[in-house]
Amino acid sequence: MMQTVRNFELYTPKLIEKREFFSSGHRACQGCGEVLALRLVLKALGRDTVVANATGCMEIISTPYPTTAWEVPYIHVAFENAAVVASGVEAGLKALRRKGKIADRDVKAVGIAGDGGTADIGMQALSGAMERGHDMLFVCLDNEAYMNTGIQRSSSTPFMAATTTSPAGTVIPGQRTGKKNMPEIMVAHRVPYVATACPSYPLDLINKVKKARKLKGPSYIHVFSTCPTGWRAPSREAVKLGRLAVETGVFPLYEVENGKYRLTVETPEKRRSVADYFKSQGRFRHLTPDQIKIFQERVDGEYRQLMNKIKHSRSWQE
Amino acid sequence: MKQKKWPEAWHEVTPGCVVFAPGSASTYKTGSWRAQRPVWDNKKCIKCGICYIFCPECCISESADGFFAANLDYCKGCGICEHECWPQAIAMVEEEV
Amino acid sequence: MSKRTGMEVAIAAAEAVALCNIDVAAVYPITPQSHIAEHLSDIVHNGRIDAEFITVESEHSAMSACAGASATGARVYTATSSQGLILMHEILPIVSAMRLPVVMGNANRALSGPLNIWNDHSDIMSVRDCGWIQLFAENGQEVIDLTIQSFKMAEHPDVMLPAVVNLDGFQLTHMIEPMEFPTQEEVNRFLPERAPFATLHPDKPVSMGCFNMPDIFTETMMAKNEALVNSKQTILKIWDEWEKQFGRRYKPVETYFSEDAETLILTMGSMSETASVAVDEMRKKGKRVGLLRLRLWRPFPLEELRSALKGCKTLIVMDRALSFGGAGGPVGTEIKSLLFHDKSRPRIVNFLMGLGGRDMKVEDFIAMVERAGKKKDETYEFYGVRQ
Amino acid sequence: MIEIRWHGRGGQGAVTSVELLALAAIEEGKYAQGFPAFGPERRGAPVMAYNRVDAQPIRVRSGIYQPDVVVVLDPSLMTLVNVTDGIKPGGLLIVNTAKPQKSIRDTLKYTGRLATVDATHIAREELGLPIANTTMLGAILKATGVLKFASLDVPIEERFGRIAAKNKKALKRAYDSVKISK
Repeated sequence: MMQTVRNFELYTPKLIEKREFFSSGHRACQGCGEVLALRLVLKALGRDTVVANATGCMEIISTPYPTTAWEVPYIHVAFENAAVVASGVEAGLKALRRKGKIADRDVKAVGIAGDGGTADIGMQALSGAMERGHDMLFVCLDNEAYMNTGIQRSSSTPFMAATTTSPAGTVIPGQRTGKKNMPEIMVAHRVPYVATACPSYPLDLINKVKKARKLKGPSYIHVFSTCPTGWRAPSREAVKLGRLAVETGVFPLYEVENGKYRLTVETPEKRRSVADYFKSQGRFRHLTPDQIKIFQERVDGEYRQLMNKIKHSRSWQE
Repeated sequence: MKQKKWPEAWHEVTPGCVVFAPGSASTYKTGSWRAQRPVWDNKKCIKCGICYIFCPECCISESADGFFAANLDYCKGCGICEHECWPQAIAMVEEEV
Repeated sequence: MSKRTGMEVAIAAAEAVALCNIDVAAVYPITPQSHIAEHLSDIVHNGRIDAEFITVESEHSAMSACAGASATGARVYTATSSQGLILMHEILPIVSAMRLPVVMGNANRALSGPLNIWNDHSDIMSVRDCGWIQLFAENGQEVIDLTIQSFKMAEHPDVMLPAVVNLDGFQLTHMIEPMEFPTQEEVNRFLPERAPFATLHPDKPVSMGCFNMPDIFTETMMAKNEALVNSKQTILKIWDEWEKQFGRRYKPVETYFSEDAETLILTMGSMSETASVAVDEMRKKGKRVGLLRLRLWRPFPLEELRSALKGCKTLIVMDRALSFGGAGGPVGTEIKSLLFHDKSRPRIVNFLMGLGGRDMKVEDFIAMVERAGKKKDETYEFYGVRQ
Repeated sequence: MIEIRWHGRGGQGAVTSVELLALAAIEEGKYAQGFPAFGPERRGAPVMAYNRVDAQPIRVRSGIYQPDVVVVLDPSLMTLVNVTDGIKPGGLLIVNTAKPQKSIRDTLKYTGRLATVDATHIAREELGLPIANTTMLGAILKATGVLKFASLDVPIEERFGRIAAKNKKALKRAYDSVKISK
């Protein structure tokens, strides 16, 4: 079954938008999964887009004055406010369009931030923007720690992962808490479209962004973005690690339309062990077999919970 | 001789540091970051484009004959294309010192 | 001359904003600013102006939403006070660095802690160095006039900087008093449509908020400073235009009986009116006392201050904020440093007064002038503090 | 310049009265201020509000400490708050009460000018509510002569819309029935 999915992905690149909206010459690390995700997101969004980006890796690698890697209109203000800057952009464009001061064309405001700019410091602004119902998309490029400042833990860092502020100590083995479930928080805001995605599944990611782009109202996409530098993994495995996260059920790919959950990329019936996913990542290297077992149980539990939602959830429009 | 920077003087700074040239990051050549380069064996290539779609540098493109190649001005040599290439048509080759 | 209308000043501020036909407002409620937010939302919800009113979840987001909206080319307004202002502090220097002409009303209120909702200037002084045009209103009429003027100042192609109109919390915001409103036609004639130099639109993609490496940051800071310093010329020009059209004259430093004064009081904001009554009383007794009111705080009007100080022997700077552990009040400290090289500079006495809503009566101003006359040195002093 | 201090309880509309009085004065071409005692008082708490009225522009922005007129909206405040505090020699105290003036004077140990009116009773009859704030304005106009009676028309109409007529009637009754003594 997995094989068919992979084949499907393999033969689709030629169908994908050729135009790039993020130029070469950006300063991202070798094998950066986040900039790959960003590149695909922008392809799906197309030219009629305004991006409000949070401070972070994608900001720093793209816009050292006087140059920019962005080919769509772009604004960066600060770290914690990408969502509300995007909502300001949306309001500005809406008012100017209504008043005939700009072309009468549909331009989407999109907020983009890393996991810190989404789940931690950016949470309040995001919650406000989603609750107010702006016609905007918010994309979280989640690489599971504060990579820009040197790999410090965030609330999106997985359980027991080692970062520079959750080191693998003799007393405390890395991150003490589990990953915050951002998509669930967004669903609780009754955001009409919430999805998870991963650039290792480019077609799935692009389809979801396009869906969100088309929708009138707020939408949220949480993109799992591998960070070879922060995860202490080989650059060339950036795409593979994303695939493993999905195949192990560590990061399932699903979407929630009006409260109705649906798995968009099937996980193999017998999910791979999390140990396979950990193997090439330095941040999990300290884990003992017992600890890996605990992690596996957590993943199994969360996966079961998700499957329950997929089975039982109903659209609030029904 | 050292090349003149732009903007040089304070009055040359654009108001608000707005950049009016989209995609101008491409003036910076990241190819110098590379220790290994990808080399395509077109005999094995099935022209699927997976290398193109997974390139974080947006530097792999399709030529008129349907084969793919990386723009070495930008390729940082991450090796994703080699790792992801299904028919194993790409090899990473050490850059000459 | 149009008829005087009685109205609460906060409501008048919102009405002035409406006359400017804004496109977007993002305001978070806070005492004593809330009546501005309430009335502005009322204006929008009743379709009196065609604008988006964003009910943000914090002041930080208010300023952030303003930045985003202003970057699209929209005319944008927000209002805040005290804690709200310092919550948006992070975004203030960014907005000015991005040259976004956001206009803000600030209902001056003391900073916590301890919590105090009443009037002083510690809020605005704590964000003094953010690169905004900073104006102080004395009464309701000035709140209307300065609000309308500041859109023109901020959006002027020679300026492109954000502007804040300070109105004393409660003393002005909650005061019902007579004011004259310009008509919509008059405002339309005075205030042109905004013509932004760059906007966020796919027809011409630009990148805003690019970061600076050390090799360019100093030049950028210099450019920003020059823009604010030079904005004074445009501000003066706009005040001339205002006078021509509406007959009311605005100057960076207002003077009252200053020509022959040996002692000058320097105030900001609404207390100046009470101080002017004190000057009248002292003049009646033959004392050569006058009043200076600093209306323009940033850019600082040094030449205007200098010429107003000619012949003055004692300058009493009344600060409604203080720099803890520093050289006194921010205004006193700054004026001392600006006049440091002037050979004929007056003796400068700095009082910290009117903090957190402590009422200042006519007698208090007279008492401060008397105290200044007896004071031997130039150290700062708390006025009216219980010992 | 005439300075007025109002005593009421949060929710009794002292601020509305102050606003109406200021608006009426401005309507008449005079200058006026109307402002509450700035604070966090909630419904039921004793509150104060102020007016200044003058033919000249008003420049003083401090609080009012020596009022020409003190208005007491709620008679129960008289034993709780020192309502006559700072009242000017020759000043006027206006109280909403049904009691005889002697009893007020005794309670407050007050010998100055006094005006009383049973505004609560009038309000209950005319408006169906024991809210005396606008009704009291009638007594003030009569007792102080600070404004023309008709100057309140526009502010009352703008404020109360379809119940403006009832308010005006209550005002007029207070105007006619207020008892003033030296």
